[in-house]
Amino acid sequence: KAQPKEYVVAQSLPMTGPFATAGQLVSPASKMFEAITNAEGGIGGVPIRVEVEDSGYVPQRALANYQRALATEDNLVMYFGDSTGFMKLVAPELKGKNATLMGSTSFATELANPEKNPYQYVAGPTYEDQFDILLQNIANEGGSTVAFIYSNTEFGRDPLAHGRQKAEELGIEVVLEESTKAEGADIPTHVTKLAQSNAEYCILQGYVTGVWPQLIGGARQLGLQTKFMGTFWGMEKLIADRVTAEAGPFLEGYLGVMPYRYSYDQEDAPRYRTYAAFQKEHFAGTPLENYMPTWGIEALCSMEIGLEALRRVANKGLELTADNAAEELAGIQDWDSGGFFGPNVSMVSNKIGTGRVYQYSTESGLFEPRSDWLSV
Amino acid sequence: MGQILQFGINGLMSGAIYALIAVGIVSVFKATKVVNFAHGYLIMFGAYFYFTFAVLLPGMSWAPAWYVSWEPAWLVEMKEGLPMFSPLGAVLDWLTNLPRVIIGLIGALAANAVVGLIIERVLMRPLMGQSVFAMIMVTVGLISVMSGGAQLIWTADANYVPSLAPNTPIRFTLFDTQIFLFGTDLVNAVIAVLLFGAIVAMVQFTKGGVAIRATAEDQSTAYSMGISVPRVFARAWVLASLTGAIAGAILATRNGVSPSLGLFGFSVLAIVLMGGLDSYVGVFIAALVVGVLEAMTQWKFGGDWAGIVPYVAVLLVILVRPHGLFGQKEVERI
Amino acid sequence: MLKIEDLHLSFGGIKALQGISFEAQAGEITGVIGPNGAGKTSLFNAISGFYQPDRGRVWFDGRDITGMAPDRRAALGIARTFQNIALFRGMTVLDNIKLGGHTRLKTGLWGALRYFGPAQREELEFRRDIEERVIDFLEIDHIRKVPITALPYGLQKRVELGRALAMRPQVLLLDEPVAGMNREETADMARFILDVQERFGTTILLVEHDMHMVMDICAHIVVLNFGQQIAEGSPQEVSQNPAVIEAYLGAAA
Amino acid sequence: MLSIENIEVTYHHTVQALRGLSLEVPKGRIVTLLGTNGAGKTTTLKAASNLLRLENGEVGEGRIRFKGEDTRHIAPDMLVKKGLFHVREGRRIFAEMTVEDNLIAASYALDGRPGLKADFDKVYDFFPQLRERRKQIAGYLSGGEQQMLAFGRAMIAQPEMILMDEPSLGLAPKVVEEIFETIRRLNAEDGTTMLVVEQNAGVAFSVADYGYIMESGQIVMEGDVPTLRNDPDIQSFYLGVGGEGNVRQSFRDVKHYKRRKRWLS
Amino acid sequence: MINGNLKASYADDERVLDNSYKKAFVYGMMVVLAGFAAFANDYLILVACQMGIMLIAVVGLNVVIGYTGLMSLGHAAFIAVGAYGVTILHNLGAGTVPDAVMPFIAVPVAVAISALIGIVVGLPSLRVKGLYLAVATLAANFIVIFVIEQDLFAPWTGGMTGIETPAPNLAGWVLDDKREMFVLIAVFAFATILTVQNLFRTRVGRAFIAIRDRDYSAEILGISLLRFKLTSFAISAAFCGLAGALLAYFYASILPEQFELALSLQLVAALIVGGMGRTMGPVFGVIVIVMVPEVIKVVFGAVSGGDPSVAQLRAPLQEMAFGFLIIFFLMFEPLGIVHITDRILRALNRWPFARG
Ligand SMILES: Nc1ncnc2c1ncn2[C@@H]1O[C@H](COP(=O)(O)OP(=O)(O)OP(=O)(O)O)[C@@H](O)[C@H]1O
Ligand SMILES: Nc1ncnc2c1ncn2[C@@H]1O[C@H](COP(=O)(O)OP(=O)(O)OP(=O)(O)O)[C@@H](O)[C@H]1O
Ligand SMILES: [Mg+2]
Ligand SMILES: [Mg+2]
Repeated sequence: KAQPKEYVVAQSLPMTGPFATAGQLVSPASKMFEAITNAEGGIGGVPIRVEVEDSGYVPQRALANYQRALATEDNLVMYFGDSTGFMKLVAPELKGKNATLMGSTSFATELANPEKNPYQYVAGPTYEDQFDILLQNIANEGGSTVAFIYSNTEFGRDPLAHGRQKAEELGIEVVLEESTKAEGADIPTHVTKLAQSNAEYCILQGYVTGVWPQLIGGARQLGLQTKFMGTFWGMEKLIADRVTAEAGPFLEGYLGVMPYRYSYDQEDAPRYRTYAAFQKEHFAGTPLENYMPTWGIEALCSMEIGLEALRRVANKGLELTADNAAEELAGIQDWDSGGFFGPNVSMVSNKIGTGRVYQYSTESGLFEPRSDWLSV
Repeated sequence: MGQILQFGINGLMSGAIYALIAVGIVSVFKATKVVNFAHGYLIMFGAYFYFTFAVLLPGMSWAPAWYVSWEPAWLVEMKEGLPMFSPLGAVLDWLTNLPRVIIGLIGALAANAVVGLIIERVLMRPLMGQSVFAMIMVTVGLISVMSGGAQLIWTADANYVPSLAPNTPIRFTLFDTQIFLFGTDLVNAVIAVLLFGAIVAMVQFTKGGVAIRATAEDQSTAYSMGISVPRVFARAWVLASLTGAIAGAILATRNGVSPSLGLFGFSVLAIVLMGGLDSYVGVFIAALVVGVLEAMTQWKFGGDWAGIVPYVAVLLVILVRPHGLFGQKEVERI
Repeated sequence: MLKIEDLHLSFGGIKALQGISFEAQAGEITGVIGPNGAGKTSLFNAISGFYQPDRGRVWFDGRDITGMAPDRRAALGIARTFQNIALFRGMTVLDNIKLGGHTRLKTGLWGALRYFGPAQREELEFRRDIEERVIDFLEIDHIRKVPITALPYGLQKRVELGRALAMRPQVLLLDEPVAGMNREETADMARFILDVQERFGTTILLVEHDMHMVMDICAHIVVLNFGQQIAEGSPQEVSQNPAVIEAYLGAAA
Repeated sequence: MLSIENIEVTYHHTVQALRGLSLEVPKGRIVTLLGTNGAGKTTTLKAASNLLRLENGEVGEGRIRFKGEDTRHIAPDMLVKKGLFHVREGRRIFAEMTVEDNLIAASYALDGRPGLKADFDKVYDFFPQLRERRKQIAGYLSGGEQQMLAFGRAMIAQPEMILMDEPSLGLAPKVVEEIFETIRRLNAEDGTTMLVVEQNAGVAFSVADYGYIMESGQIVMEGDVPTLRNDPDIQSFYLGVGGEGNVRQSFRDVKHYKRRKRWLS
Repeated sequence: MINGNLKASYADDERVLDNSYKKAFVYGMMVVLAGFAAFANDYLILVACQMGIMLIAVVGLNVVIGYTGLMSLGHAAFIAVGAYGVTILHNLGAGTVPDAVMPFIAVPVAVAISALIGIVVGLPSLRVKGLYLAVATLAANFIVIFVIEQDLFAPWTGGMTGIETPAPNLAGWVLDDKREMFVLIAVFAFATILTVQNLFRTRVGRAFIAIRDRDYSAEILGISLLRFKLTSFAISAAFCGLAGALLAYFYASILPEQFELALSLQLVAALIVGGMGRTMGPVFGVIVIVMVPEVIKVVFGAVSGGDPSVAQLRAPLQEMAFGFLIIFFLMFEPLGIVHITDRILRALNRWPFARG
């Protein structure tokens, strides 16, 4: 059969809406991915084209984008979605000719479920895994009480039940479980409750740009000694820096789990160096010149994994169907990610259960490693 | 017991701010029979203007030093060696920010007033004397226009602003439970209540009151009584946007600035109807009640439940008292 | 036909009606006159079930309807027009008049949703009826499809009468039907009212401040003042009555 | 005082209500404007008091002058303050406000005019019912009481000129006389100029000096009252006298098929 | 007045398509749609389906707002009830009831439930008017969504994470393809419009309008406010429920947030733009409300050429356009698009006798 003249990788990104910052920094990264991939021979010699659509972080819009892509692009080989909501909305649609290999910004536990749908995968540890890593870390540091504060969204609730039981295993007492509005939460009340629970550690889940900084700020002003921890979406340097700049050094000592290296940690990360070179050249004068935000890293990692799977299909000389791709994806073992992750990693039930604890320092404005690479 | 007190106080403090937001809705309604569904977004604009004048502009390269921060020698040396986040530190930080805070507030008031005037002049006045329903639905359309506009101008990311008052924590023990309060929240609440009182006094106890009610009821007849209807309209909207600006600034300091601030408008709308669209007293009470209820729910059930408190409350009240706690008679049918 | 018995009605302090009793003879035009605020409209409201009287009864051909809801009374055949026109401004003349027939039609929700079949048959039957009995009768066939808002006041009054007639009323309450009309239009309206009485033998209660008309067309007149009934009788008697002249007519009579 | 020079009025850019209408109200006089329904009387008054715009109507051709000043660009409220008060058709009281507040609202017309203060007692003396109900919500007043209130507002405003739209609407005969008595008095004592739109030509003529008759947007006849009184058409169509030997014919004798006379056509 | 349609009998006069242009338009539409179903590309079908579903909902909304004059800002709630209704019923019935008959049970039941909830939400309308009602319905919307999201009901509703929906199997015909769904939706859309049209040729419909214009005198005419206000709410809720049911069938899964205030406002906007209280209002309204963002999208793609820094302006602009659309019509064409088409029709009618 004839080789198509190009393969299409389509994305829904929140170019607008609450996570616009993320989307707007990721979309150039996608262009970079396109360029670099094609420079390296595309997929089995066929170049790829990356199409970015705005979703405004509204699942239905993302769904519409996907359906449009399906209807208009004949060689759609990989899709990158931008919310757990979308991934779940679209999952049942991924059947027969409507199926596509699909990564996303989400670490939702449900997505790592090859039986239910083999096409979607998580480019790192699920939120539950991330909670495990954090709780493990607390245990190691000899902590005994923890509070969970989470946004009242499926994103916020995802790992709770699991975290509760894990904490119990580790003999850590969960002294407070507080749900807040995702935006515009009633900070004083939440902080008061935290204060009254006087937990040593507090894990924040389900926030990106809002709420968690105010919570931490409030706690600090009340003079609480609680140590705050976050998961992937609470670990972005740019946000941390902005908070520090606009509201003060609240985040000193803030801890969190992050599956990947930060982009400034490049010695053992050849892939990062490739990116860095490209960024220097093409993104001069933008925030991306010397730094790739965690969101970009995540998207890149997700696409690299998908690409890996697709290339394996191509190398076998098979057609790039979703099913072939899914099969190869599941087969990725002991893979050298080129530096995203410390060690070589494997796809276990469509996720990669590896990550590391970092701590933010307001002076350096950097997240610095606080643990070794942990796998769960 | 102490707990109840703690959350009661928190509730009252947010209730006061609801009241301040509500006053804008009530004022416009009293003068024009228009319920401004977009009031929350007017507030959002107020917040963004505060952010612009207190954070963005000082951040500019050309911003004069005195604007960016105020650091006289004595202040600097007082700061020396203070532990991070000490109460005194909070006060000093606030002093440093004072220029930005003041200019921010002034800027927000001015800019928001302009927005209010534009809305009145361009959207409301042409419909004057014609369909109230149209005016109300126009405000519904405004929701999209304003939230879209805000994203266009300021993008949608959350931002943080300096607080209006020193954020010294207040701690004391009551019924042997620790009570925690934030300095700024207390101050904000006080500001809100004072403003509310002032406005009510202004509208209620002046001959202006009659003109306002006359205008609301029948604009063309009010005209033929020698009442300057456009002026009444304009004043109401300016009043709304000014209170909106303050409320916006306060909300911004509490939750940061983001387009989602606009959503406050809806729960406050519920509060307003619960109190009775045209009754300041009723609305004030409703605001405090809802504030407290929310805090209590927050305490007992958590954030998600707190979210719908206003709506459940308004439904219950309306079923028993169709025109709210203190509402007058029939409202314009739309 | 319609019997009012010691009717009392008050709003807070204001006593709108204090012991009104009279009987409107079947097929006659009974006038109700009195100074402004005497309680005439209130009386009508009490009859059509809008206000509940504090005391007293309303009998509709031998049957006590005092406690009945307004729509039920309408169904019995009590129609009225309003002091200040209460037509449905959003609709055409035809639809307004059709509405009068609401209680006479049977179509239920399901029939209505289906329309074709019984509903349609009923509608067409009803249409024919009002065309002949109301629209032609009131000489408003030329404005059938005209929206109310586009009509001058005088015609609106006539349409309102038409809507009442569409109910096939046995009792018709007219509240100031010729207010704001000039002599000529008044004459027409008077003519129509008389025709209604002659042709359908409807019992009519008429509130009006135009004495010429009242005196000309009423068989019997009741006079109210401050909610009390100060006189009753034939036009001649009433117009001679000094109390009435003092309270109401003034030098004009 | 008020002069209207052949104005054209259209509503919603479609319905033409006035076609080149002109009339003149000299200072200190009472002029009456008669006409069938829909002739355009109310429209004329609304045009004079600049309220048309609020009903999406506009004065195309023509000019309106009040005290020599072109009113086109004077806001309605300013016109009132200059002394031109309009008693609207159909009462138009503020139904949700108390009787007293209705009067207070009218006192806005006084702002900016020197030496005048609202005199509520004068109104209450004139309409005792209103005094009893001063604290009552005006919407609950009876039709006639509302008419009284509307008139009372005009008295409060103490204007130099009143445009009066069907003041007798729905009033008891006695009150009608009284109202027209006051019109006469206001005119005689305060020298208030009046333009009175009436259906009840009889009473209108009893106070007016001069009259206009209009039909479908135009003046079809004018003259001083005595002349009008004796015009046979006026007698049959507005006064209802005529037929055999100038006696008022009973409504019972009126027949449908009586031909309707029209000045035009 | 000269015009193109003089009637021979009352029956003719009562007709809906009372002139050749309307007839032509309606029959034309049917043909066009048939062709569309056959030849349009997948994406157009997709958009058309969304339109059809929205149309049914707006027609329902029109009954309450446009004809009965009861303001509602919460009708998305009924759509939610319909959508979740069928889904839950399907899941409950799975196994016991054969799939081929399931829809014939699930849809009617779900619609009935919506109607019932409609009556409950409508209850305040007996005592509350205008704004109070608007906010009451708005509150109801928030509450319904809240209930759906509650963990307590999550086993049935799927809570916040949403739930998978079934593909309808109409007596063996499985509509798992959007194109097939389109046919189904189009049929239902036509049916609803026709039904409402008929409704307003009878006393029931007239009663609604009477209540809209001034309910107290409606009562004098023997119209029971209680009965008809609730009926009106029930009918419109039922239609929205139907729309919801189709929506559930159309998408492979649904999320609570699909049914939030934004959707309610969209419905109202469509109604305003199209023209309230008119049969064709919803049709035009929905077309505009759905198409305008699509058009902007296309145009923008053309000018921006995929440059992300420009592309990020699109969504806000779309949102603003949506708002301006509402405002524009309220200010310059309050009677909506139908009023424009009316004028055109009138002109056509009189032509060549006179100018419209
Ligand atoms: N709903 C109400 N609330 C309070 N007072 C009322 C109400 N309805 C009527 N009234 C009072 O009752 C009295 C009688 O009113 P009603 O309308 O019956 O007078 P009327 O005889 O119709 O006068 P008119 O000839 O001017 O219409 C009036 O003084 C009025 O103020
Ligand atoms: N707001 C309006 N919109 C459209 N047409 C109007 C409006 N007001 C009046 N008209 C039309 O203008 C014409 C004159 O109306 P107007 O009210 O001035 O007559 P009128 O002489 O006052 O009648 P009446 O004796 O009933 O008061 C009528 O044909 C009427 O239909
Ligand atoms: Mg009366
Ligand atoms: Mg008039």
